[in-house]
Amino acid sequence: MIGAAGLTLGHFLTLGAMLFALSVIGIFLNRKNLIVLLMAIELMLLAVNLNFVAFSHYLGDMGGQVFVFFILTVAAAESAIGLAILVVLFRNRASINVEELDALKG
Amino acid sequence: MNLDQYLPVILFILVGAAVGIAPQVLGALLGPNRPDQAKSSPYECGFEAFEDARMKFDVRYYLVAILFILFDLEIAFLFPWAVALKEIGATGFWAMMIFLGILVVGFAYEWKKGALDWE
Amino acid sequence: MMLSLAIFLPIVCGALLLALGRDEQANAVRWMALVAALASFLVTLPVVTGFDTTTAAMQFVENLSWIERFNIRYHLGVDGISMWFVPLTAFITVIVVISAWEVIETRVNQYMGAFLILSGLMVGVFCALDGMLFYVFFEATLIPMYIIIGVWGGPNRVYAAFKFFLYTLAGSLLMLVALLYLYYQSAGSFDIQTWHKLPLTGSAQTWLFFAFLAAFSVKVPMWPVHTWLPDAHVEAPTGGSVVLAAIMLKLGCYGFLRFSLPIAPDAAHQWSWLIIAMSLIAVVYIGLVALVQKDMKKLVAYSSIAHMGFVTLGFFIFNELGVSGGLVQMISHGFVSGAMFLSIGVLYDRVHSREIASYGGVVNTMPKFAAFAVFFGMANCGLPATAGFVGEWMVILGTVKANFWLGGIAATALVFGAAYTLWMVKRVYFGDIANDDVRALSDINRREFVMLALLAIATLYMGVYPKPFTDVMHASVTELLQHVALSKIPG
Amino acid sequence: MIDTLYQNGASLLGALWPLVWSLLKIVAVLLPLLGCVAYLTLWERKAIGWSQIRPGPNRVGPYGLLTPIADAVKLIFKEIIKPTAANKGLFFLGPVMTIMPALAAWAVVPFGPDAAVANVNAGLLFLMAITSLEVYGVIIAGWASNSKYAFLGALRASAQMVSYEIAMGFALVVVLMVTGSLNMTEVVQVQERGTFASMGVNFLSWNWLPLFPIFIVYFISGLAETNRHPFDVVEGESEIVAGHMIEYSGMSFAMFFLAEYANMILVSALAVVMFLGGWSAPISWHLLGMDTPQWALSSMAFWNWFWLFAKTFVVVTMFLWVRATFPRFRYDQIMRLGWKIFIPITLIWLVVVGAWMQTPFNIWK
Amino acid sequence: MNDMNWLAIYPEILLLAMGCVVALVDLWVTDEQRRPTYWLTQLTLVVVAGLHFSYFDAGLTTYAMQGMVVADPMGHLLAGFACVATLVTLVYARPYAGVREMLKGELFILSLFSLLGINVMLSANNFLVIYLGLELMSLSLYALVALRRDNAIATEAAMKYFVLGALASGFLLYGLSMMYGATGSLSIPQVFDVISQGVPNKSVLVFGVVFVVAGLAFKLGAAPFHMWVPDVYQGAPTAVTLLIGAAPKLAAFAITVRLLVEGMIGLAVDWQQMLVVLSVLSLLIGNLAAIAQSNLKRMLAYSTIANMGFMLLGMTAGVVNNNTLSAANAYSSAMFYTVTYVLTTLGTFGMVILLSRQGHEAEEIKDLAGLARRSPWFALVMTMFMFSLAGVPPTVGFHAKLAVLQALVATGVGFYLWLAVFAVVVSLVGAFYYLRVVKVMFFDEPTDAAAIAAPTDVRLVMTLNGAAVLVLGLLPGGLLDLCKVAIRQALTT
Repeated sequence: MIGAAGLTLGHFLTLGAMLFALSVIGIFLNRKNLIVLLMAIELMLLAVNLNFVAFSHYLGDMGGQVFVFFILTVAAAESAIGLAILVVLFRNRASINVEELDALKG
Repeated sequence: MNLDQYLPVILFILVGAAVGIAPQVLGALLGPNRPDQAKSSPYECGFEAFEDARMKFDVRYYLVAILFILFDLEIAFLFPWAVALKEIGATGFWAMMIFLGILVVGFAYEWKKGALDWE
Repeated sequence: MMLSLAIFLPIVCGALLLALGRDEQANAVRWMALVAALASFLVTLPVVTGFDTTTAAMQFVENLSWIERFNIRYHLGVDGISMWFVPLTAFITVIVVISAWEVIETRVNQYMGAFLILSGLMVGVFCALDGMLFYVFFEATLIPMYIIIGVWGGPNRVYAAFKFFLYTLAGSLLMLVALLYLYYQSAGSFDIQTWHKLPLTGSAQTWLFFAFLAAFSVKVPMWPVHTWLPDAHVEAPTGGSVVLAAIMLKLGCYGFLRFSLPIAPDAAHQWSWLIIAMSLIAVVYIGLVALVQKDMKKLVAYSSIAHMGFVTLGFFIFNELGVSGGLVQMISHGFVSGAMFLSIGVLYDRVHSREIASYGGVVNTMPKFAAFAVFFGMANCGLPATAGFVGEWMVILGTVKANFWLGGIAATALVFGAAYTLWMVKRVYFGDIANDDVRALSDINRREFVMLALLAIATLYMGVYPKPFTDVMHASVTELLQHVALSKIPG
Repeated sequence: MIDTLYQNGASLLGALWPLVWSLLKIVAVLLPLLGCVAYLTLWERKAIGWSQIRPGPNRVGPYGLLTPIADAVKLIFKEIIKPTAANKGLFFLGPVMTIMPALAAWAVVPFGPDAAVANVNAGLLFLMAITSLEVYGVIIAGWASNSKYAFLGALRASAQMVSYEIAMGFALVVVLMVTGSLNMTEVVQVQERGTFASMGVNFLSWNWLPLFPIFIVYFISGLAETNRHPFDVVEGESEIVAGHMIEYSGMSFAMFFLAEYANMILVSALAVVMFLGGWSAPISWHLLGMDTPQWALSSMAFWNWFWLFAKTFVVVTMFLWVRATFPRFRYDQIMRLGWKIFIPITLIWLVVVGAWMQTPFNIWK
Repeated sequence: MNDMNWLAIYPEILLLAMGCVVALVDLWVTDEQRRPTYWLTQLTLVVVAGLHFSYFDAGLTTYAMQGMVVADPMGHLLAGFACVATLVTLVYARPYAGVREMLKGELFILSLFSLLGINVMLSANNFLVIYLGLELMSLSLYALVALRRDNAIATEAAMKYFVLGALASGFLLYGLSMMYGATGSLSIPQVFDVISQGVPNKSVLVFGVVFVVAGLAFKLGAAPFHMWVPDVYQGAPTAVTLLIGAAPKLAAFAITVRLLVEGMIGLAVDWQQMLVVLSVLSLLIGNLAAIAQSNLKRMLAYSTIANMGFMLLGMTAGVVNNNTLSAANAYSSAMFYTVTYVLTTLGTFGMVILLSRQGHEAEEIKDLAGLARRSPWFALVMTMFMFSLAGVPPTVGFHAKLAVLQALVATGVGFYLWLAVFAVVVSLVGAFYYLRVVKVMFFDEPTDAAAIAAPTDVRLVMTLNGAAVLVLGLLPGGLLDLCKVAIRQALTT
C-alpha cells in the first residue's frame, strides 16, 4: 500500500522547506509579473501550513491544525487585499511588471 | 488516521481525467483535420478579429473574486465548528455568533457601499 | 537655591522671550532681555560674596533626586575652581545683550532668548556635580549656539555651524560612554565626587582619560582638533564670538580639572607629556598661524587657541602655580577675548569688513574707541597690569619650575602674542587714514562705551589686584593637586 | 457473491489487488453514470418536448432511444478545430478540467450504508473542494480560446459560479451542523433517525423539512452552479453565442456538454443525499405496523440503489421542468439573487438552526 | 489560566465593537468632513486608552481566553501609548486627508482595526494570537497605504509594502512552525518551560529562531530586512506613514519581547548574536543612507531604521554569560527607547503633514526652508524633534540613547562596550542629517513666505507633542520607571 507508512516527518519538512525556498526565490527573482508574486506568497503560506500539519500530526497535538485554519483564512484575506492593491496599481500604471515599479527610489 | 480510503478518491480523479482526455484523443484521431484560415480564426460574428481578446474588463469581476475568497474562507471556518457544534455547546455557539456578527457587519458594509450591486 | 536661580532665571526668561517676543516690539524685547541678563548677573553675586575661601569643599550645594531609575541627581555646587565662572558667564551675557542692541534687527527675541538660555546652560555646566547633569548641560549648550551661528552668522555660517556642532558632539559622545562606564564602576552613581575617589586600573584610567580628552580637547580647543574654532568665530555674530571665546572654550578646560585629572590621575600623569606637547604646539605653532591672518576675527580666534594652550599647559604640569595660573588665564581670557571680539564687532558694524587691510588710522576718527582697542590689545599680549599678564606669567613660572626648557618654549608665546596683536593694532588703528570708509567712521556711542568700559575695568582690576581670584582658588587647587598626586590604581 | 470475488481477487493479485478492486468499483459507478448522462440528454429533449406539446426526438430507434448513441458517433467523427490564436495545451485542458470534477465527486457519494467508492471521513469537504474545481475548467477554456466571446463568457460564468458557491457552502454548513460529521454516509444515516422516522414516515425526518429554506437555496444554487436555465447567461446564445464553449467543436465540445449533464446529476444526487434521505425509503414498513420483511432485507442493496436513483431522477427532472418554465434572468438579477438574497437567507437559517440546537427542542441529538 | 476572563480583554472588545459601530455609522454619514465618524473614533480611542492605563495602574498580570491572552502591565502600557499615538495621528491626519480625498470612513475604520491588531499583539500569549494580531494590523495598513486610489506612488508603495510584509509574515510563520515542532506547543509560557528544561532537538529550534528573528526584523524594519521602509514611508500618504511608523513599532517591540524574551530567553545566546548583527547593520545603513536623502520622508525612514537598530542594541544586552540579572534593565531601556521614538516620530511626521497643503506635499527637505521665518513656533517644535532624534539633551531622545547605552555598559563586557562606542559614533553621523533639517529651517530663505495655516486642534496637539519631548527630556524618571515596572512584571510571570 502506498499509504502514509513510508513517510516520515523529515519528508514533510523537506517538502515544506523546498516549497518555502521556492516561494522566496519566486519573490526575489521574479521580475516580470506581480501576479506571480502573489502566488509565491500564497505558496509560502502553504509551505508553512504543511509544516504545521506535519508537526501537528507527529506530535499528536491539534494546535498546529487549528493554526493552519487560521493561516488559510488570513491568507485569503491577504490575497484579497493583494489583489485589490494590484487592481488599483494596474489602473494607475497600466502595467503589472515588477521592473516598472520604480517611482520610489533613492 | 487512515489514508487508505483516499486511494479510490485519487484513482477516481485520475479516471475522471482520463474520461476527459480519451474522447478528445479519439475525436482527434477519427475526425477529419482540415484547418483553414477562416475556420481557425476566433469567432466574432463574422467580423475579422482586430485586437487581442484578452482585454480589460469590468473591475466588478475582481470585486466578486475578492469577496468570494473572503466568504469562502469564512465557510472554511464554519466547517470545523459545524462538525463539532454538538460537542462544544453554548460557548461554541456564541463564539461563532460573535464571528458571524462581525461578518455581518462587513457584509452590511459591502452592501451599503454598493459592492454587491451589478448595475 | 542660589545656583539654581543663576541657572534657571536666564533660561526661563529666554524661553519667555522666545514664546512671547515679536519683532514689532523689538525695543521692548531688548529691554526685557537686558533686565533679565542683569537680574541673572545680580543673582550670581551672592555666590561671590558668600563664598568661603578657606575650604576646598563644595559650596551652595543642592542635591535632589532627578532620574531615580539611574540614580541621576540634580546635584549642584561650586568650589574654588568653578566659582568665578558663574558670575563671569552672567556678566558676559549682559555685555552680549548690550552689544546686540542696535546690531540685531530681525528676530530679536530669538537672538536674545538664545543667549539667555545659553547663559543659563553654561552656568549649569560649571555648577553640575552629577556626571549626567553635567553632560546634559554640556550638550544642550550646542543647540542655542548652533542656531546663533547659523541664523545670525556670516556668509559661510552653515558650514561653520555644522562643523562646530559635529566636532563637539563627536567628542562628547565618547565622554558619554566614559560616564556610563564610570557609572558602573562606581556601582550605580553619577556623582562626580564619588568618582574622584573611585579606584581604577591603569588601563581603565587610560581609556577614560582619552574619552574625556576627546570631549574636552575639542571644546578647548587643542591642536589638532581646533579647526572648527576659526570657522565658528569668523562666521558667528559678534555676540556669538564673544560667548564662544569667553565662556564656551572654558567648558573644556574646566572639564579637565573636574574630570580628567581627579578621576584618572595616573593616566593624567602618564600622558601629561602628550598634553604638554599639544599645548606647546598650540602656543607656538598657532601663534605663528595667527601672525599671517588677514582677517581680524580669525586672528583673535587663533590667539584664543594659543591662550588656551597656556591653560592646558598649566594644568598638566601639576603644580599650584600652573593650575591656578591656568584658571586665572581662563578668567582673564574671558574678559580680554570678549573685549577683542567686541572691538572687532564695533568696527564691523560700521564698515562691514573684518579684513585688516580694510582699515588703517582708525585712531584718527575714533579716538575713544581706539584707546579701548589698544588697551585690550595690550591685555591680549600679556602686558603687565592687565588681566592677561597674570595668568600667563603664573603658568610660565609654574612651567619653569617643572622644567626650564618647557618654560622657555612657553615664554616664546609672549613674543608671538605681542607680535600678532600689536601688529594688528598697528595696522588697524595707527597710521594714516587708509580709505574713505575709515574717514566716515563715527566714534563709539554711549552704549558701546559702557560695554567696553565695563570690560576694561574688569581687565584692569584683575591685572592690578588678582588676589581675590587666586584666593578663591587656592584651597581647591591645593586639594586637587594632593588628590592627583596619589595613585588610584588599586592594590 | 461480492465477497467471494473479493477474496479470489486478493489471492490472485496480492498487493496490487486493492488498486484493481478500487478501479473495478470506479468503473462500476462510472459506466452507469455515463449511461445516465447520455440518456439524460435524451430525457431532457423529450421532457421539454412534452411540456411544449411536441414529441421530441423520435427518429433514431424506437421513441428516439438511440439518439444519444447517434449523437456520440456523430461527435466522434467531427473535426476538432484548433483556433490559431488559442493556447493549445490549455485549450484541451479546459474540457478535461470541466468533466473531471463532475465525475470524481462521485467517489464519496454513498449508494447505501457501506456502498460508497470511498467512505472517507472528510467527504463533504472533498465535495466542496472538487466541485470548486469546476470553475477552473470554464476559466481555462475561456482564456485559452483567446476569443472575446469566450473570454467574456468565462468571466461571467466564473463570477456566477463563485457567487453561488458561497450560498451553497453555507447550505452545506447547515447540513453539517445537524449531521455533526463530514462523512457522507453519516449524513444519510442521521436523516434515518428522528421522531417521524420512528413513526415510519421517514420522509418527514429528512433534512428538507427542518432545513426547508436551505434546501430551496441549495437547489436553486445548484441550477446556477451548473449554469442551467434560468441561469444560463453563460451560454447566452443570443448575447455571447455560447460563452466559453464557442471555439470548441467535436469531442472537445462534447466534453463540456457531458460535464453539464454529469454535473446536473451530481447536484441532484447530492441534494438527495443531503436533504432527501439518500438511499432510505420514504416510508418504512413500520408505518404499516410490521417489521421489514425478509425479502426486502435480503435485497436491501437493490432498494437502496433504487431509492437513490428514483429520488435523483425526480430532482433532475425538476431541473428540466424549471428550464421549460422560466425565462432567462438578467445577469444583474442573477448576482443580486446570489449575494443579496441567498447569502442572508442561509446566514439567518444557519443562526436559527444553531440556536435551535441549543434549545431543548433540538431534534438532532 | 483556563478561564475566559473577559474582564481582562475589555479594551480589545470595546475596540472591536466600536470599530464595527464606526463602520456602520459611517455608512449613513453624509457630512463631507466625516465629523460623526471622526469624533466617535476619537472618543473610542480616549476610552480605550483610559481603560488600558487604568489596567496598567492596577498592575496585575492576568490570563484570559484560556491562556491565549495575557494582560500584563507591559501590554497595557504599550497599548495605551498606541491608542494615544493613533489619536494624535488622526488629529494630524484630518485636515491632510480632507484635501486629498482620503477623508473617508475607511481611514478611521482601518485605523481602529489596525490598532486592534496592535492591541491583540500586545497581549498575545500564544503564537497564534501573535500571528492574528500581526495580520490584522498589517492588512489594515496595506489597505490604508492604498487609500489614495488615484495616486500612482501610493499604490506602488502599497504593493511593495504588501509583498514584503507578506514575506515577513511568511518568515515569522515558518519560524513559528519550527518552534512549534521543536517544543510541541504554541503557548509561549509552555515553550519557555520546554526550552528551559532543555530541548531534545535544539537544531530545529535554532533554525526556527533564525526565521522568527528575520521575520521580526522585517516588521521592525531593521537592516538587512529594511528594504520596504524607505519606499513605503515615502510613497504612502504622510498621514498613513505616521500610522505605519508610530504605533506599530510599539507592537513590533512587544512581540519581540513576547517571543524572544518571554518565550525563548533560554536561547538568548543564539538570538542575541543575530540581534547584534541586525542592529549594527541597521545603524550603519540607516545613518549612512539617510545622509544622501533629499526627501524628508525618505530620510526619516532611514532614520527609523537606524533608530530601530539602536533599540535592538538594548535588546542584546539582556543575557550576559547566561545570566539574566541585567535583563530587566536592558529590555526596559529598549522599551523606553521605542516609546520615546514613537513620540518623536509622531511629531516629525506630524510636521510633514502640517506643512502639506492642497496639491502640495511638503516632502522635500527644502520645503522646510525658512520655516523659522514662516512659523517660528513650529520651527522650534520641529527643532526639538530633530534634536531628540539626534539624541541631544535636554530632549527625551538623549535619555533614550542614554538608557540603551547604559544597558550596554552595564554588562561590563568588553564586547558590549565596543558596541556602545560604535553606537555613539554612528549616532554622530545621524546627528549630521538631523542638523541639516534644523539648518534648512533656520538658515535658509523661505521659498514660500505664506504663514502656516493649521487648525487649532492640530496646533495644540503639535505643541503638546513638542512639549512632551522636552518635558520628558527634563524629567524622564517617571516614564523610565513605568517601563521598568512593566518589563519587570513581564519577566517575572
